[in-house]
Amino acid sequence: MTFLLDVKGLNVRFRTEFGLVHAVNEVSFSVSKGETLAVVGESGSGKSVTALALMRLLDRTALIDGEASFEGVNLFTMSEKEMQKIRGARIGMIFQDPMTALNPVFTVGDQIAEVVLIHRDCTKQEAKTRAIEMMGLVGIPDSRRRVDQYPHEFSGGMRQRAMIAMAIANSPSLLIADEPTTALDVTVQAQVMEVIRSVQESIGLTVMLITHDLGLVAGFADRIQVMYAGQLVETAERDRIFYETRNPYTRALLDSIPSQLGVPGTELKTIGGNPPSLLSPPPGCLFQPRCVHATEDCRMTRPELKSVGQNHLSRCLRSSDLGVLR
Amino acid sequence: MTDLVDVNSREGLGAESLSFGRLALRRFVRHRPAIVSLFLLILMVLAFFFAGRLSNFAFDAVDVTKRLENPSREHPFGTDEIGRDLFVRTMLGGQYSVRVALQVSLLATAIGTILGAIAGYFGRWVDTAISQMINLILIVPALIVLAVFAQRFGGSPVGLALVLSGLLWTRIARVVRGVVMQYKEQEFVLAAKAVGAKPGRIVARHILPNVVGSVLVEITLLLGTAIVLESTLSFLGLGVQPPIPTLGNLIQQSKGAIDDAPLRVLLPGFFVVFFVLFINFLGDGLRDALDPRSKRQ
Amino acid sequence: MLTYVIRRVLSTIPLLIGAMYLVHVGVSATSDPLASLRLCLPRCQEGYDRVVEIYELDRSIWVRPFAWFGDAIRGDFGKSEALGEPVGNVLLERGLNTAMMAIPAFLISALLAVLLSVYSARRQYSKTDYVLTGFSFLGLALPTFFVGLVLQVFWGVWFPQWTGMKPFYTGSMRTGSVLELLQSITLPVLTLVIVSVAAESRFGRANMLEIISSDYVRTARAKGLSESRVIWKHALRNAMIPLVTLWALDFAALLSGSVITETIFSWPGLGPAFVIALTKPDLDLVMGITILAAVIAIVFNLIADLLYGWLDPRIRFD
Amino acid sequence: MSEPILRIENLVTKYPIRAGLLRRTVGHVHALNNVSIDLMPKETLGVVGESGCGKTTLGRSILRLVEPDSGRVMYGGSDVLTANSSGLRGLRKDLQIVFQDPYASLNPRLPINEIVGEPLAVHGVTKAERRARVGEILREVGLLPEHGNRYPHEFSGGQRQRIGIARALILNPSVLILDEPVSALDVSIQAQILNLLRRIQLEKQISMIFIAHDLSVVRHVSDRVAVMYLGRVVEIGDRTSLYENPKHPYTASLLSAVPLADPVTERSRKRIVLQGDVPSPAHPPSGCEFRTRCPIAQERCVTERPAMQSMEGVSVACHFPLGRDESLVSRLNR
Amino acid sequence: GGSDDETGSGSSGEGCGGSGTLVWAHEQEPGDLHLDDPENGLTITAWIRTGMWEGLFGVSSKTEFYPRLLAGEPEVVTADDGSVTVNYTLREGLKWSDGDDLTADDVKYTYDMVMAKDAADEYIYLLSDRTGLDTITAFTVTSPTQFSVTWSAFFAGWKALFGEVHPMHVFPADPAEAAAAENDALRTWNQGGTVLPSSGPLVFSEWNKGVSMSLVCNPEYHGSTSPDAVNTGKALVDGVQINFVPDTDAQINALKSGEADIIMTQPQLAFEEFGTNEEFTVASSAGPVYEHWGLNLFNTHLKKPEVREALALAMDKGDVMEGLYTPLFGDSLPAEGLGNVYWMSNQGDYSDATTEAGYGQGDIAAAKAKLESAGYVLGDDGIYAHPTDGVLSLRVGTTGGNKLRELQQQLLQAKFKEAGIDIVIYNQPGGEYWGAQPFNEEALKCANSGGKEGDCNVWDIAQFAWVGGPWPGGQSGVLRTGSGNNIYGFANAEFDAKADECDATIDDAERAACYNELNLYAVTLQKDAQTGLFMLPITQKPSFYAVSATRLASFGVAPDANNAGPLLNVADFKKN
Ligand SMILES: Nc1ncnc2c1ncn2[C@@H]1O[C@H](COP(=O)(O)OP(=O)(O)OP(=O)(O)O)[C@@H](O)[C@H]1O
Ligand SMILES: Nc1ncnc2c1ncn2[C@@H]1O[C@H](COP(=O)(O)OP(=O)(O)OP(=O)(O)O)[C@@H](O)[C@H]1O
Ligand SMILES: [Mg+2]
Ligand SMILES: [Mg+2]
Repeated sequence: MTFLLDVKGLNVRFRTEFGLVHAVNEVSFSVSKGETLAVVGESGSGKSVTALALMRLLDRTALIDGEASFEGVNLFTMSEKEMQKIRGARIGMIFQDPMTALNPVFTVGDQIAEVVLIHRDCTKQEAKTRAIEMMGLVGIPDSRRRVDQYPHEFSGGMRQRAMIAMAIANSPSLLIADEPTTALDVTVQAQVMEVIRSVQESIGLTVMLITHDLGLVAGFADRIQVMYAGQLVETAERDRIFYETRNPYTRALLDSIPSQLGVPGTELKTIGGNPPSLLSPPPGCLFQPRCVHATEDCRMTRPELKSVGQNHLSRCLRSSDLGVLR
Repeated sequence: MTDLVDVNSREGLGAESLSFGRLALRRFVRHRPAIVSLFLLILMVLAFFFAGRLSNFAFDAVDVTKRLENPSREHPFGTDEIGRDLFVRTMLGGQYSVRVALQVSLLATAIGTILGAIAGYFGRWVDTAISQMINLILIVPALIVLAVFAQRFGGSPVGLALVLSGLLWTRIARVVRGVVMQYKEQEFVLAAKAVGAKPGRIVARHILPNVVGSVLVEITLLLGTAIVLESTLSFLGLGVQPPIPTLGNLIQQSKGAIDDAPLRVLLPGFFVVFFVLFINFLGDGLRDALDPRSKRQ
Repeated sequence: MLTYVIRRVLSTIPLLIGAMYLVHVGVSATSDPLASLRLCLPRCQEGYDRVVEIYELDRSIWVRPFAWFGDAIRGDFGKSEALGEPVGNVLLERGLNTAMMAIPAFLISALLAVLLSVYSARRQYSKTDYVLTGFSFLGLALPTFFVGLVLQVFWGVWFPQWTGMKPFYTGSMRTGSVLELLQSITLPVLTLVIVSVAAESRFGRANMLEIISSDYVRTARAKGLSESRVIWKHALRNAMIPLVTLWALDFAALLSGSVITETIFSWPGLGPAFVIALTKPDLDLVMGITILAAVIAIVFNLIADLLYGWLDPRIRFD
Repeated sequence: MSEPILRIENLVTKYPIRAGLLRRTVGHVHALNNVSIDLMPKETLGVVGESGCGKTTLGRSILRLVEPDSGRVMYGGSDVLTANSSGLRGLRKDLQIVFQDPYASLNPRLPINEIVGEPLAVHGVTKAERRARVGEILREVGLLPEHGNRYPHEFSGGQRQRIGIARALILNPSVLILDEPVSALDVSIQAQILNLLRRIQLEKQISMIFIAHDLSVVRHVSDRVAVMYLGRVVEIGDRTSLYENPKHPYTASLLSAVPLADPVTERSRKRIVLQGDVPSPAHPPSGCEFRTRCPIAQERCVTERPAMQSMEGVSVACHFPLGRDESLVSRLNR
Repeated sequence: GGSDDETGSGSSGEGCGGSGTLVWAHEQEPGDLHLDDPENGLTITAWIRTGMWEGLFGVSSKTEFYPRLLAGEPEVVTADDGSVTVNYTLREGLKWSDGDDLTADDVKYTYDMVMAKDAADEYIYLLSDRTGLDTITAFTVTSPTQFSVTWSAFFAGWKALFGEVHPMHVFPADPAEAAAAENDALRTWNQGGTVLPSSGPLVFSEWNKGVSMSLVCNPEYHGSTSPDAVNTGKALVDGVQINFVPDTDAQINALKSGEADIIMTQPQLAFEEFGTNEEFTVASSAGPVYEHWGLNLFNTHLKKPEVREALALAMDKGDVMEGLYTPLFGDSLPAEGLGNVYWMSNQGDYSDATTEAGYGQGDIAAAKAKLESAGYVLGDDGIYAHPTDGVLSLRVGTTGGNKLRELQQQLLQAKFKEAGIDIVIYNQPGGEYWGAQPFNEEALKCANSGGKEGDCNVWDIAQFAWVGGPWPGGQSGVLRTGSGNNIYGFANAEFDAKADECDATIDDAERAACYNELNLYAVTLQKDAQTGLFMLPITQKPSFYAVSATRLASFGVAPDANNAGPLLNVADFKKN
């Protein structure tokens, strides 16, 4: 099977005034064409850094190593010029905060048309026409008028739609959506997810959806990948993650959600403590201090990502002896 | 309860507790240009205040038989037109310049902080009144203000400091006003209000300490500006009157000699330029240290 | 937007009047137009009386400004006693000379400031950044008169001594030919540029740094734009917004005469006229120059605001 | 039924919009429009609504951190809104608030002792006593007394929120207003805080107004829930009836938009995606504010603002409320 | 002077110039060519006019009158009624630059215009002042070169009158109209579009405001009779361009960089360098401006004669001269400085009462003794203090910004410190000083009331520069009781009577002796032991030129005692 994106051994470290921050450690994963991969994890678990590393958009303090082959080329070894041809053309990306992600001084139309203009051989007029078309596609009403408006004249949801329009204007094969709805209200979140879904269907997009909201991916993702402290801890088909997780962290995460299906007013299950420091990660399992299943062994031995079923990997020393966690 | 408290696992921090100030200090210490500048500044100021005492000459001891001498062992910086020792005069000049600059920054900071904080915190007509006052000072050309007031009061170092602060407080006031306006909407200020704290307490405990950073940076700029302005005023004949030396009037007095006795101009000039240069580096370091977003490697 | 302009202009009128009043009183209180005449009394009784009459010195200094206002409102700004011409003419002639120097100086330093701040910001904490920072701090530390005199000695005395060539005039405005004008304008413009580019590029660098790390610049990169397009199109336009205010103020200050530079290079602009007016004292000319400077300051502040609004569509004027 | 501990009656809070030559006020953002809510002793009242609907303004108006324009906030027989400054200070002992942003709500320059002890200092408690009480309260919120010497930046978001809660609790208030206390936190941390709040409520018998935009969280902690839209309460009632059988189409669509962490349910759900954005509160629509996005709006909704009406233990402001066991989907399919 | 032969030879019509334009960099620019500002009267406007309009008498570098337009010394006749008539004869062949003859009628015209009724109110101050002219009872023109003037009583300053003669032929005949026309013409140096004709070596050419003014040589010039002129008496340069360079250091740079040929700025350090540099020539001389300290007679300390005398004794003019002036100016100034408030040290009738009294020589011991005799006790800080009047600290003030003067003050300050007198330099720039201090209303009230009213401690000591002239009587008015200029508070009826007598004395030698006696009141306690000695003369201010030796072949300028600027002696300039 060939993958659209195949990441092997990705490490990202940041040089900071306090020392090296190990933001992403030995992350390997792959995305097949047409599928929706969700990356979930708590804040600081390295979701965004992974995405930005793939796009090579991290600043100069980041040290990246690993391999990322996308459509058969290694993203990390190509020149900056070649990378520019991929960004916005082959891979589109949308960000968390639609309020700040659009340049306030250019019209929305200009910003969408620009991405068309630089990647395609077309006139300004054609680019603008394309922009209007894309705005229509993502459900911005009255796009002919709104194409000339500035971002501040758009609501948050509309801005995120504009971002999507921009990201897919060149019909990329991969869309990386980094928490596209976190800043939005539920009703608008529903709208935006709807847009992504329909766009995905209409142009056959592969989507890598980054989020911390497990609820959001329940109805959306094909495959889910859980990150913790810069590591991939579990990856599997969606339902397996929800119903047959083999990883204590995933389990704890699922349990801590006050669900509408749960009993209100009861004590929630929590994950005690805080994620570990990424500056000097302790030996052993990184989740061990917070894990209810931890043993002495977990403190000393760093677990590997192991296959625990079909297309199901989990990083836990006790994966096999704990079985499916409920 | 099951909550597990583990403070020591927080990112990047050991058991040692660091206040915001200490953290900033740590960042500052890593700013090499700023630290070097601070060190040199201290050396310079020490020299200004003590080196003059090593000399056998008084700053105003005239000896017309020793006019315009070149640097020698006896007179390390040479002598001036009426035979006064330039080393002592330069050191004392530095002392007066630094004093003027310090007084200016102290006074301007006090006025600017108080008025800026009042304007920013109370808003409405108080703000309008103070802002208009600031605008008033800003639209009148600085030189008029300086010329008018320096003529009358600028002859003594203290008078000059008063005049300069009267002009320069606006900058601080604007900065403070901006920061206060930004902070007074902050939730921690609302929190203080919510527990019934009075405005005085809120401003003094919650707002002003947060203004310190920006003001500190402004003060360094102010110090530099004051020293440069002092010398510019001397150029126009409005500065401190003789025989009291300041770096400014020392340069002014010898600027004509730049062609044939460049050292005479360059020595006091050196002190002005490097003092301001170091002050600026210091300010830069402070700004970086106090900026939470700073990303220095 | 028109209402905004009107509101701004209207709101500055009391300010302007207040400023004029204070300057009038301040200058009256601290200077004595009769100084030299007193020394030649009783021979100069008539001149003395005349000066008393011109400046209404027999009235309290608190009411004197009103007479001046009265005339000023009718467009009569008085006559410059020092320069022997109506104040209006002086302002026009001198103002044009000042502008001749201020405009190129402004344009060059603005351009340089942009280039330097972009360069410095993109290579933050690099050696070049440190060197540029050092130079701009040096620019901030050098008193203008010092820069001016050094340039003058260098190009007027030392360079000709070494090379036998004298490419620039070191004083006086010469307008005989374009070449002469260039030769005489270069050094004063250079002085102004050295002094103002420092502050502008520092400010620009700080802005640029902030913007380079903003979300929308990341978005621009994610679109696959080349680095230069990201910087020169997306970042710069935003970085210019706060710079515009600084520029407007700097330019206003330049236009109201750079006293030091013009004096050193004997440039017949508003700066030296102002010094003459102050030392004379020539109250009407002081007032004229002040009002011009204040109006320029107000106008350029307004222009800055409007430019701000033009550059930043989030700002709306109503 | 007992007397409410806090009665909010017809609360109106407007923010002026200034424009024109003289910066005259040309209009108002009606952040709160005739909001009336009763808070019962020991109950937790959840307030939900989309961004900008006036939740924060409500919380702050109650404490007069913003000045309401009209209405009453009755507490212990007196009106908070007309209290003089010393009276207000007394009332603020009893009414406390926890803020949304755990980063912005703690003064970065002060150690935790000072932050948490400030309410005591303001109310004239001696230093020694303050120390003891702070240590105690820190322990209660799950921190250690020795943490008191540390500074806010040394704490994680969840811990900071605990500190904010400690500050609000130290005066032993009887009403606690929580303005989105968990929305800035990760789920795992959020659960810790929710548990803490639950325990505090049980132990201290405090009445709470819990503001949030996350319906699941509100459901988890609240006894009663108020749903706000554009500065008005559109539906208020006890949790079970409101969640199981929403009457207001807005409540119903809000609930339907919330994703559920259960793929099976998710797959079978019929979701109603509201169209459009929330209108600007400066120019609210005529009649029923929700009509522009309401899937079941009719002529009448344009002209006539629906009044609050009680039905089945719930109050709802809608001309065409959903009936018992009627869902929005079924209404639409009808 | 070598030019005496030229006198009267009337070598008119012969070409002038030929050696290029002389560039003079100067800090001041005139407002116009009026003498309306008394300050201008001393400086740039007067300097420019000196090169263009000659008068009956000129003033030499020795501060003596010499016949300029006159063929020789005129004849003075005294009548029985006390009236005095002077018979003047003009040089032959005098011409205006436009070729018209300059005749006695031009002199009469100048007088009529100044005296015209309307002009008195409106314009007269623009042209000159009327003192001395207003006592003229008759003005008779007897031939184109001869005229006589009668005064009702002798006017001591008669030679100073008609310092300029104006060209009648370009102005209206009616004196009042003429005054109006001149008033306008002087704004632009133009009369109806044509340049005003000159009688001096230069003609106005062009004025580029703010930048420069150009003058060209007068082809009709009749030659200079100045005893200081060394060549033919005709301008050798084609013209003079005055570049207005406000900053003195910029002037020096201009000279060094070849953008100027001559500067006459206030003495700077650089002048010593010029003096030793072969490329430059410097010249200096004692000018007619002299510096002195004026004492406030009602100041707490200064009202004690002993204190004033102690100041006079401690004053060290030699220090100033040798320490400061000699290195800068060489021996061209008298080393002992000035000692008379009526005469300058380079004038023949000068008597130095100060030195005679033992003042001005830095006699520290004597000064201390004087102070102690007045009850002052030396404090620990080395400064005297009076048991009731406090520390002997005196402020000396002047208009700041004059570097030489400031150095002088600092020198003296150091000297006085040795004598236990604390001197605080209290200068204020611009026009501020006079009004704020000596001429402060309260201070004047004190002076005029003999210390009974007003505030007597507004100022202590003022450093002044009086402008002297060949006619010494000018200052007598100032010191008279109640004169508006008498800031010292000096009031002495005996002095006033003596001053009247001096002013009316015709014989030069007698008059000088009389003024020398008046001087004793001002600078010693000899004549008035209580209120005498209220002026401490210091020195004459030097006039100073630096020129580029490489660009000027001959540089014959004697820095003129008239302080008239380089244009007076433009005849002596020759460009390489
Ligand atoms: N430029 C940087 N310099 C230093 N550390 C960084 C940098 N960017 C990210 N990090 C660190 O890397 C870690 C991972 O960050 P990342 O942004 O990928 O988290 P995330 O999973 O996207 O979280 P969130 O849900 O908050 O967006 C964090 O601990 C963060 O502090
Ligand atoms: N200081 C203010 N001036 C003007 N308008 C304001 C101000 N504060 C809030 N508003 C407006 O009032 C309305 C209600 O705001 P509020 O903050 O109460 O909403 P919220 O429900 O808390 O929203 P969020 O979920 O975003 O916190 C919004 O439209 C907001 O824009
Ligand atoms: Mg992220
Ligand atoms: Mg809110």
